[in-house]
Amino acid sequence: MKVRLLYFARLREAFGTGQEAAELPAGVATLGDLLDWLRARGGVWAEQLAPGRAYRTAVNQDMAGPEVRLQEDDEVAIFPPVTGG
Amino acid sequence: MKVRLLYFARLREAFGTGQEAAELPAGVATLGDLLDWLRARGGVWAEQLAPGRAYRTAVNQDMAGPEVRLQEDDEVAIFPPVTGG
Amino acid sequence: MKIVVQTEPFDLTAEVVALYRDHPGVGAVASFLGIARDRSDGEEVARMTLEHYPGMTERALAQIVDEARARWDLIDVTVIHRVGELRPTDPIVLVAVAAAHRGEAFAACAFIMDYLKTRAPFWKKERTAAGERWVDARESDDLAAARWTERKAQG
Amino acid sequence: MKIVVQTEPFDLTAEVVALYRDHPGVGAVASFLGIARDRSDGEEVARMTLEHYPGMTERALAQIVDEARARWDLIDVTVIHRVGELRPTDPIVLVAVAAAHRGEAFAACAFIMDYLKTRAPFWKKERTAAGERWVDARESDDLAAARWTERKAQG
Repeated sequence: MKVRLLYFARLREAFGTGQEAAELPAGVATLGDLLDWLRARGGVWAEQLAPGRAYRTAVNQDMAGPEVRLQEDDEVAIFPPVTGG
Repeated sequence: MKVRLLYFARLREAFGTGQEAAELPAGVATLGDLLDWLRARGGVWAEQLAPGRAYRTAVNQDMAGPEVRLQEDDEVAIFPPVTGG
Repeated sequence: MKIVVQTEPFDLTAEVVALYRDHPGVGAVASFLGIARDRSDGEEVARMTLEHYPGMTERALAQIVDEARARWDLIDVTVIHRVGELRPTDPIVLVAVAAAHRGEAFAACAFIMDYLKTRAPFWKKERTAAGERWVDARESDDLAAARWTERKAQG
Repeated sequence: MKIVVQTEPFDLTAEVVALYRDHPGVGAVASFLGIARDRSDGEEVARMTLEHYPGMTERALAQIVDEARARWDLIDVTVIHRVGELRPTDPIVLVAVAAAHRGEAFAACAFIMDYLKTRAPFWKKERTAAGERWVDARESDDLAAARWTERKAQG
Protein backbone atom coordinates (compact mmCIF):
# COMPACT_ATOMS: atom_id res chain seq x y z
CA MET A 1 0.00 0.00 0.00
CA LYS A 2 1.30 3.42 -0.98
CA VAL A 3 0.67 6.44 1.27
CA ARG A 4 1.87 10.02 1.43
CA LEU A 5 3.48 11.04 4.72
CA LEU A 6 3.65 14.67 5.87
CA TYR A 7 5.64 16.04 8.82
CA PHE A 8 5.33 19.51 10.28
CA ALA A 9 7.14 21.92 12.58
CA ARG A 10 9.45 20.29 15.14
CA LEU A 11 8.95 16.84 13.58
CA ARG A 12 9.67 18.12 10.07
CA GLU A 13 12.96 19.52 11.35
CA ALA A 14 13.84 16.40 13.37
CA PHE A 15 13.13 14.06 10.46
CA GLY A 16 14.91 16.33 8.00
CA THR A 17 12.00 16.21 5.56
CA GLY A 18 8.46 17.54 5.24
CA GLN A 19 7.08 14.69 3.20
CA GLU A 20 7.74 11.30 1.73
CA ALA A 21 5.96 8.78 -0.42
CA ALA A 22 6.01 5.48 1.46
CA GLU A 23 5.33 1.96 0.23
CA LEU A 24 4.01 0.21 3.33
CA PRO A 25 4.87 -3.45 3.81
CA ALA A 26 2.12 -6.02 4.23
CA GLY A 27 0.88 -6.03 7.82
CA VAL A 28 0.86 -2.25 8.17
CA ALA A 29 -2.91 -1.76 8.13
CA THR A 30 -3.67 0.96 10.67
CA LEU A 31 -2.22 4.32 11.61
CA GLY A 32 -0.85 2.66 14.74
CA ASP A 33 0.93 0.05 12.58
CA LEU A 34 2.38 2.87 10.49
CA LEU A 35 3.74 4.59 13.61
CA ASP A 36 5.35 1.29 14.73
CA TRP A 37 6.88 0.93 11.28
CA LEU A 38 8.31 4.46 11.45
CA ARG A 39 9.65 3.89 14.97
CA ALA A 40 11.42 0.77 13.70
CA ARG A 41 13.61 3.10 11.60
CA GLY A 42 15.32 3.92 14.89
CA GLY A 43 17.23 7.17 15.54
CA VAL A 44 15.13 10.34 15.48
CA TRP A 45 12.11 8.30 14.37
CA ALA A 46 12.12 6.11 17.45
CA GLU A 47 12.93 9.09 19.61
CA GLN A 48 10.32 11.59 18.35
CA LEU A 49 7.52 9.02 18.11
CA ALA A 50 8.30 7.27 21.41
CA PRO A 51 5.29 6.60 23.63
CA GLY A 52 4.80 9.59 25.88
CA ARG A 53 6.06 12.11 23.33
CA ALA A 54 3.44 14.69 22.39
CA TYR A 55 2.44 14.45 18.74
CA ARG A 56 -0.79 14.36 16.77
CA THR A 57 -1.83 12.44 13.68
CA ALA A 58 -4.26 13.13 10.85
CA VAL A 59 -5.45 11.01 7.93
CA ASN A 60 -6.67 12.87 4.84
CA GLN A 61 -6.66 16.11 6.82
CA ASP A 62 -8.86 14.91 9.67
CA MET A 63 -7.45 14.23 13.13
CA ALA A 64 -7.16 10.45 13.51
CA GLY A 65 -6.18 7.94 16.18
CA PRO A 66 -4.02 4.81 15.91
CA GLU A 67 -7.04 2.57 15.28
CA VAL A 68 -7.85 4.20 11.94
CA ARG A 69 -7.34 1.83 8.97
CA LEU A 70 -5.23 3.19 6.14
CA GLN A 71 -6.13 3.02 2.47
CA GLU A 72 -4.19 3.33 -0.76
CA ASP A 73 -3.09 6.95 -1.42
CA ASP A 74 -4.03 8.20 2.02
CA GLU A 75 -2.40 11.41 3.17
CA VAL A 76 -1.06 10.80 6.67
CA ALA A 77 0.31 13.71 8.70
CA ILE A 78 2.28 13.66 11.94
CA PHE A 79 2.86 16.89 13.83
CA PRO A 80 3.30 18.40 17.29
CA PRO A 81 0.33 19.72 19.29
CA VAL A 82 -0.81 22.89 17.55
CA THR A 83 0.17 26.37 18.72
CA GLY A 84 -1.63 28.81 16.42
CA GLY A 85 -3.90 31.70 17.24
CA MET B 1 -33.02 73.80 49.97
CA LYS B 2 -32.41 74.38 46.26
CA VAL B 3 -31.71 71.44 43.93
CA ARG B 4 -31.49 70.94 40.19
CA LEU B 5 -33.84 68.32 38.76
CA LEU B 6 -33.16 66.53 35.46
CA TYR B 7 -35.56 64.28 33.53
CA PHE B 8 -34.66 62.07 30.59
CA ALA B 9 -36.26 60.12 27.76
CA ARG B 10 -39.85 59.01 28.39
CA LEU B 11 -40.03 61.04 31.64
CA ARG B 12 -38.67 64.17 29.98
CA GLU B 13 -41.42 63.92 27.38
CA ALA B 14 -44.15 63.11 29.92
CA PHE B 15 -43.18 66.00 32.20
CA GLY B 16 -42.77 68.37 29.26
CA THR B 17 -39.37 69.52 30.50
CA GLY B 18 -35.82 68.21 30.78
CA GLN B 19 -34.84 70.19 33.84
CA GLU B 20 -36.00 72.54 36.54
CA ALA B 21 -34.54 74.40 39.48
CA ALA B 22 -36.57 73.47 42.54
CA GLU B 23 -36.77 75.11 45.95
CA LEU B 24 -37.65 72.23 48.24
CA PRO B 25 -39.91 72.93 51.22
CA ALA B 26 -38.78 72.13 54.74
CA GLY B 27 -39.28 68.44 55.48
CA VAL B 28 -38.02 67.27 52.07
CA ALA B 29 -34.72 65.80 53.24
CA THR B 30 -34.17 62.62 51.22
CA LEU B 31 -34.54 61.54 47.62
CA GLY B 32 -37.61 59.58 48.72
CA ASP B 33 -39.11 62.77 50.19
CA LEU B 34 -38.40 64.58 46.91
CA LEU B 35 -40.24 61.87 44.95
CA ASP B 36 -43.24 62.19 47.30
CA TRP B 37 -43.17 65.95 46.79
CA LEU B 38 -43.13 65.53 43.00
CA ARG B 39 -45.98 62.98 43.13
CA ALA B 40 -48.02 65.48 45.14
CA ARG B 41 -48.08 67.63 41.99
CA GLY B 42 -50.59 65.09 40.67
CA GLY B 43 -51.28 64.47 36.96
CA VAL B 44 -48.35 63.03 34.97
CA TRP B 45 -46.11 63.39 38.05
CA ALA B 46 -48.24 61.12 40.18
CA GLU B 47 -48.74 58.79 37.25
CA GLN B 48 -45.12 58.42 36.05
CA LEU B 49 -43.66 58.18 39.55
CA ALA B 50 -46.35 55.89 40.96
CA PRO B 51 -45.07 52.92 42.99
CA GLY B 52 -44.51 50.01 40.61
CA ARG B 53 -43.55 52.23 37.65
CA ALA B 54 -40.04 51.52 36.39
CA TYR B 55 -37.75 54.51 36.85
CA ARG B 56 -34.26 55.13 38.20
CA THR B 57 -32.78 57.96 40.21
CA ALA B 58 -29.30 59.47 40.48
CA VAL B 59 -27.85 62.13 42.75
CA ASN B 60 -24.85 64.06 41.44
CA GLN B 61 -24.50 61.54 38.59
CA ASP B 62 -24.36 58.43 40.78
CA MET B 63 -27.25 55.98 40.98
CA ALA B 64 -29.03 56.61 44.28
CA GLY B 65 -31.91 55.14 46.26
CA PRO B 66 -34.72 56.89 48.17
CA GLU B 67 -32.77 56.84 51.45
CA VAL B 68 -30.07 59.20 50.14
CA ARG B 69 -30.08 62.60 51.91
CA LEU B 70 -30.12 65.61 49.62
CA GLN B 71 -27.88 68.63 49.98
CA GLU B 72 -27.98 72.19 48.71
CA ASP B 73 -27.28 72.39 44.94
CA ASP B 74 -27.52 68.64 44.40
CA GLU B 75 -28.18 67.47 40.84
CA VAL B 76 -31.02 64.95 41.01
CA ALA B 77 -31.95 62.96 37.88
CA ILE B 78 -34.98 60.77 37.26
CA PHE B 79 -35.09 58.55 34.20
CA PRO B 80 -36.40 55.24 32.80
CA PRO B 81 -34.31 52.04 33.01
CA VAL B 82 -31.46 52.47 30.53
CA THR B 83 -31.49 50.98 27.02
CA GLY B 84 -28.13 51.85 25.45
CA GLY B 85 -25.55 49.61 23.85
CA MET C 1 -8.30 54.23 28.82
CA LYS C 2 -10.51 56.09 26.36
CA ILE C 3 -14.19 56.75 26.98
CA VAL C 4 -16.09 58.85 24.50
CA VAL C 5 -19.72 59.72 23.79
CA GLN C 6 -20.11 61.20 20.33
CA THR C 7 -22.53 61.66 17.44
CA GLU C 8 -19.93 60.93 14.74
CA PRO C 9 -19.03 57.47 13.42
CA PHE C 10 -15.72 55.99 14.59
CA ASP C 11 -12.89 54.14 12.86
CA LEU C 12 -12.77 50.57 14.19
CA THR C 13 -9.27 49.78 12.93
CA ALA C 14 -7.82 53.03 14.28
CA GLU C 15 -9.38 52.45 17.71
CA VAL C 16 -8.20 48.84 17.97
CA VAL C 17 -4.71 49.54 16.62
CA ALA C 18 -4.32 52.34 19.19
CA LEU C 19 -4.80 49.72 21.93
CA TYR C 20 -1.82 47.56 20.97
CA ARG C 21 0.50 49.56 18.68
CA ASP C 22 2.60 50.94 21.53
CA HIS C 23 2.09 47.97 23.88
CA PRO C 24 4.06 44.95 22.62
CA GLY C 25 2.81 43.01 25.66
CA VAL C 26 -0.71 42.92 24.19
CA GLY C 27 -1.51 39.45 22.84
CA ALA C 28 -5.28 39.77 22.61
CA VAL C 29 -7.85 42.42 21.75
CA ALA C 30 -11.48 41.42 22.22
CA SER C 31 -13.91 43.88 20.78
CA PHE C 32 -17.63 44.29 20.54
CA LEU C 33 -19.52 46.35 18.04
CA GLY C 34 -23.21 47.00 18.71
CA ILE C 35 -25.14 47.81 15.56
CA ALA C 36 -28.57 49.35 14.93
CA ARG C 37 -30.93 46.63 13.65
CA ASP C 38 -33.77 47.05 11.19
CA ARG C 39 -36.23 45.14 13.37
CA SER C 40 -37.17 45.36 17.03
CA ASP C 41 -39.92 43.38 18.75
CA GLY C 42 -41.21 42.26 15.37
CA GLU C 43 -41.53 45.74 13.86
CA GLU C 44 -39.45 47.35 11.19
CA VAL C 45 -37.32 50.21 12.49
CA ALA C 46 -36.54 53.05 10.08
CA ARG C 47 -34.23 54.93 12.44
CA MET C 48 -33.56 55.50 16.12
CA THR C 49 -32.53 58.36 18.34
CA LEU C 50 -30.16 57.82 21.25
CA GLU C 51 -30.50 60.18 24.18
CA HIS C 52 -28.05 60.27 27.08
CA TYR C 53 -27.30 62.05 30.34
CA PRO C 54 -24.18 64.10 29.58
CA GLY C 55 -21.66 63.89 32.38
CA MET C 56 -23.19 60.90 34.10
CA THR C 57 -22.72 58.78 30.99
CA GLU C 58 -18.96 59.25 30.92
CA ARG C 59 -18.83 58.83 34.71
CA ALA C 60 -20.81 55.59 34.64
CA LEU C 61 -18.72 54.18 31.79
CA ALA C 62 -15.50 55.06 33.62
CA GLN C 63 -16.76 53.28 36.74
CA ILE C 64 -17.65 50.19 34.71
CA VAL C 65 -14.21 50.13 33.06
CA ASP C 66 -12.53 50.65 36.45
CA GLU C 67 -14.44 47.68 37.83
CA ALA C 68 -13.34 45.56 34.86
CA ARG C 69 -9.71 46.59 35.43
CA ALA C 70 -10.02 45.62 39.09
CA ARG C 71 -11.30 42.17 38.14
CA TRP C 72 -8.97 41.31 35.25
CA ASP C 73 -5.41 42.10 34.25
CA LEU C 74 -6.03 44.46 31.33
CA ILE C 75 -3.61 46.61 29.36
CA ASP C 76 -6.01 49.13 27.85
CA VAL C 77 -9.72 49.68 27.18
CA THR C 78 -11.67 51.86 24.77
CA VAL C 79 -15.41 52.53 24.95
CA ILE C 80 -17.11 54.69 22.32
CA HIS C 81 -20.88 55.16 22.40
CA ARG C 82 -22.74 57.15 19.79
CA VAL C 83 -25.78 59.32 20.48
CA GLY C 84 -28.19 61.18 18.23
CA GLU C 85 -29.90 59.80 15.16
CA LEU C 86 -28.87 56.37 13.87
CA ARG C 87 -30.14 54.11 11.11
CA PRO C 88 -30.07 50.34 10.62
CA THR C 89 -26.49 49.03 10.10
CA ASP C 90 -25.03 52.10 11.86
CA PRO C 91 -22.58 51.13 14.62
CA ILE C 92 -23.84 52.28 18.05
CA VAL C 93 -21.15 51.20 20.48
CA LEU C 94 -17.60 49.89 20.48
CA VAL C 95 -15.99 48.20 23.48
CA ALA C 96 -12.42 47.07 22.85
CA VAL C 97 -10.23 45.45 25.52
CA ALA C 98 -6.51 44.74 25.21
CA ALA C 99 -4.80 42.20 27.47
CA ALA C 100 -1.85 39.84 27.41
CA HIS C 101 -4.15 36.82 26.99
CA ARG C 102 -7.53 36.17 25.45
CA GLY C 103 -9.35 34.96 28.57
CA GLU C 104 -9.09 38.33 30.28
CA ALA C 105 -9.89 40.26 27.12
CA PHE C 106 -13.04 38.26 26.32
CA ALA C 107 -14.35 38.27 29.89
CA ALA C 108 -13.78 41.99 30.42
CA CYS C 109 -15.32 42.93 27.07
CA ALA C 110 -18.50 40.93 27.82
CA PHE C 111 -18.60 42.32 31.37
CA ILE C 112 -18.34 45.93 30.20
CA MET C 113 -21.13 45.41 27.65
CA ASP C 114 -23.40 43.74 30.22
CA TYR C 115 -22.86 46.57 32.71
CA LEU C 116 -23.13 49.29 30.05
CA LYS C 117 -26.51 47.85 29.04
CA THR C 118 -27.88 48.15 32.58
CA ARG C 119 -25.97 51.06 34.17
CA ALA C 120 -24.97 53.65 31.58
CA PRO C 121 -27.68 56.30 31.08
CA PHE C 122 -28.57 55.96 27.40
CA TRP C 123 -32.11 55.62 26.03
CA LYS C 124 -33.22 54.50 22.59
CA LYS C 125 -36.28 55.81 20.82
CA GLU C 126 -37.27 53.96 17.66
CA ARG C 127 -39.18 55.24 14.65
CA THR C 128 -41.38 52.54 13.14
CA ALA C 129 -44.28 52.65 10.67
CA ALA C 130 -46.56 52.99 13.74
CA GLY C 131 -44.72 56.07 15.01
CA GLU C 132 -42.06 56.67 17.65
CA ARG C 133 -41.60 54.57 20.75
CA TRP C 134 -39.15 54.38 23.60
CA VAL C 135 -37.40 51.02 23.81
CA ASP C 136 -38.18 49.08 26.98
CA ALA C 137 -35.35 47.75 29.13
CA ARG C 138 -34.94 43.99 28.82
CA GLU C 139 -34.97 41.55 31.69
CA SER C 140 -32.39 39.50 29.78
CA ASP C 141 -29.95 42.40 30.15
CA ASP C 142 -30.48 42.49 33.91
CA LEU C 143 -29.84 38.74 34.06
CA ALA C 144 -26.69 39.10 31.93
CA ALA C 145 -25.35 41.74 34.32
CA ALA C 146 -26.35 39.77 37.42
CA ARG C 147 -24.22 36.77 36.47
CA TRP C 148 -21.05 38.81 37.12
CA THR C 149 -21.94 39.26 40.78
CA GLU C 150 -21.97 35.49 41.22
CA ARG C 151 -18.61 34.69 39.68
CA LYS C 152 -16.25 37.37 40.88
CA ALA C 153 -13.04 36.64 39.00
CA GLN C 154 -12.09 34.53 36.09
CA GLY C 155 -9.26 34.41 33.60
CA MET D 1 -18.57 32.51 5.97
CA LYS D 2 -15.02 33.50 5.12
CA ILE D 3 -12.01 31.45 6.13
CA VAL D 4 -8.60 32.52 4.90
CA VAL D 5 -4.98 31.65 5.65
CA GLN D 6 -2.64 34.29 4.30
CA THR D 7 0.75 35.89 4.76
CA GLU D 8 -0.50 39.46 4.19
CA PRO D 9 -1.97 41.75 6.86
CA PHE D 10 -5.74 42.23 6.82
CA ASP D 11 -8.01 45.25 7.20
CA LEU D 12 -9.99 44.90 10.44
CA THR D 13 -12.64 47.50 9.59
CA ALA D 14 -13.23 46.08 6.10
CA GLU D 15 -13.60 42.55 7.48
CA VAL D 16 -16.00 43.54 10.25
CA VAL D 17 -18.07 45.88 8.06
CA ALA D 18 -18.46 43.08 5.49
CA LEU D 19 -20.19 41.02 8.20
CA TYR D 20 -23.03 43.47 8.82
CA ARG D 21 -23.26 45.94 5.92
CA ASP D 22 -25.70 43.82 3.93
CA HIS D 23 -27.38 42.18 6.94
CA PRO D 24 -29.56 44.72 8.76
CA GLY D 25 -30.53 41.96 11.22
CA VAL D 26 -27.03 42.01 12.72
CA GLY D 27 -27.07 43.70 16.13
CA ALA D 28 -23.73 42.47 17.43
CA VAL D 29 -20.26 41.70 16.09
CA ALA D 30 -17.83 40.18 18.57
CA SER D 31 -14.30 40.03 17.31
CA PHE D 32 -10.98 38.79 18.52
CA LEU D 33 -7.59 39.90 17.35
CA GLY D 34 -4.59 37.79 18.35
CA ILE D 35 -1.35 39.75 18.28
CA ALA D 36 2.32 38.72 18.33
CA ARG D 37 3.81 39.61 21.73
CA ASP D 38 7.35 40.70 22.43
CA ARG D 39 7.77 38.26 25.33
CA SER D 40 7.07 34.58 25.73
CA ASP D 41 7.87 32.46 28.77
CA GLY D 42 9.96 35.31 30.14
CA GLU D 43 12.15 35.75 27.08
CA GLU D 44 12.16 38.58 24.59
CA VAL D 45 10.91 37.53 21.16
CA ALA D 46 12.32 39.35 18.15
CA ARG D 47 10.09 37.65 15.58
CA MET D 48 8.19 34.44 14.99
CA THR D 49 7.44 32.18 12.07
CA LEU D 50 4.03 30.54 11.70
CA GLU D 51 3.93 27.23 9.87
CA HIS D 52 0.71 25.49 8.89
CA TYR D 53 -0.65 22.42 7.13
CA PRO D 54 -2.15 23.79 3.90
CA GLY D 55 -5.51 22.24 3.15
CA MET D 56 -6.08 20.78 6.58
CA THR D 57 -5.90 24.24 8.14
CA GLU D 58 -8.82 25.58 6.11
CA ARG D 59 -10.70 22.31 6.62
CA ALA D 60 -10.22 22.37 10.40
CA LEU D 61 -11.24 26.03 10.63
CA ALA D 62 -14.37 25.37 8.55
CA GLN D 63 -15.31 22.48 10.85
CA ILE D 64 -14.84 24.68 13.92
CA VAL D 65 -17.01 27.44 12.42
CA ASP D 66 -19.66 24.87 11.40
CA GLU D 67 -19.74 23.60 14.97
CA ALA D 68 -20.18 27.16 16.27
CA ARG D 69 -23.04 27.75 13.81
CA ALA D 70 -24.70 24.56 14.99
CA ARG D 71 -24.49 25.71 18.62
CA TRP D 72 -25.50 29.37 18.25
CA ASP D 73 -27.73 31.40 15.97
CA LEU D 74 -25.10 33.27 13.96
CA ILE D 75 -25.48 35.45 10.87
CA ASP D 76 -21.92 35.37 9.55
CA VAL D 77 -18.38 34.49 10.61
CA THR D 78 -14.93 35.46 9.35
CA VAL D 79 -11.67 33.78 10.35
CA ILE D 80 -8.36 35.04 8.99
CA HIS D 81 -5.10 33.49 10.18
CA ARG D 82 -1.73 34.71 9.06
CA VAL D 83 1.31 32.49 8.43
CA GLY D 84 4.94 33.22 7.66
CA GLU D 85 7.15 35.67 9.49
CA LEU D 86 5.59 38.00 12.07
CA ARG D 87 6.98 40.53 14.51
CA PRO D 88 5.75 41.83 17.86
CA THR D 89 2.54 43.90 17.49
CA ASP D 90 1.70 42.17 14.18
CA PRO D 91 -1.85 40.79 14.15
CA ILE D 92 -1.86 36.98 13.83
CA VAL D 93 -5.51 35.99 13.78
CA LEU D 94 -8.92 37.61 13.44
CA VAL D 95 -12.14 35.87 14.44
CA ALA D 96 -15.26 38.01 13.91
CA VAL D 97 -18.79 36.75 14.56
CA ALA D 98 -22.01 38.56 13.60
CA ALA D 99 -25.31 37.71 15.28
CA ALA D 100 -28.59 39.37 16.15
CA HIS D 101 -27.61 39.59 19.84
CA ARG D 102 -24.40 39.88 21.80
CA GLY D 103 -24.67 36.67 23.81
CA GLU D 104 -24.39 34.46 20.74
CA ALA D 105 -21.67 36.61 19.18
CA PHE D 106 -19.46 36.60 22.31
CA ALA D 107 -19.89 32.90 23.02
CA ALA D 108 -19.23 31.80 19.44
CA CYS D 109 -16.17 34.05 19.10
CA ALA D 110 -14.61 32.66 22.30
CA PHE D 111 -15.53 29.10 21.27
CA ILE D 112 -13.92 29.45 17.83
CA MET D 113 -10.72 30.84 19.37
CA ASP D 114 -10.54 28.06 21.97
CA TYR D 115 -11.02 25.38 19.32
CA LEU D 116 -8.67 27.07 16.85
CA LYS D 117 -5.96 27.06 19.53
CA THR D 118 -6.25 23.31 20.04
CA ARG D 119 -7.43 21.93 16.66
CA ALA D 120 -6.18 24.05 13.78
CA PRO D 121 -2.76 22.91 12.51
CA PHE D 122 -0.58 25.97 13.03
CA TRP D 123 2.80 26.00 14.76
CA LYS D 124 4.78 28.95 16.07
CA LYS D 125 8.54 29.16 16.11
CA GLU D 126 10.04 32.05 18.05
CA ARG D 127 13.35 33.78 17.53
CA THR D 128 14.84 34.94 20.84
CA ALA D 129 18.32 36.08 21.85
CA ALA D 130 19.01 32.42 22.68
CA GLY D 131 18.08 31.23 19.18
CA GLU D 132 15.00 29.69 17.64
CA ARG D 133 12.51 27.55 19.51
CA TRP D 134 9.19 25.90 18.76
CA VAL D 135 6.44 27.11 21.06
CA ASP D 136 5.01 24.40 23.31
CA ALA D 137 1.27 23.80 23.41
CA ARG D 138 -0.33 25.07 26.62
CA GLU D 139 -2.40 23.01 28.97
CA SER D 140 -4.49 26.13 29.63
CA ASP D 141 -5.60 26.04 25.98
CA ASP D 142 -6.73 22.42 26.33
CA LEU D 143 -8.69 23.37 29.44
CA ALA D 144 -10.25 26.35 27.66
CA ALA D 145 -11.41 24.11 24.82
CA ALA D 146 -12.64 21.39 27.18
CA ARG D 147 -15.09 23.72 28.94
CA TRP D 148 -17.24 23.80 25.78
CA THR D 149 -17.90 20.06 25.92
CA GLU D 150 -19.42 20.49 29.39
CA ARG D 151 -21.87 23.27 28.60
CA LYS D 152 -23.29 22.42 25.23
CA ALA D 153 -25.45 25.43 24.43
CA GLN D 154 -25.70 28.90 25.77
CA GLY D 155 -26.99 32.22 24.55
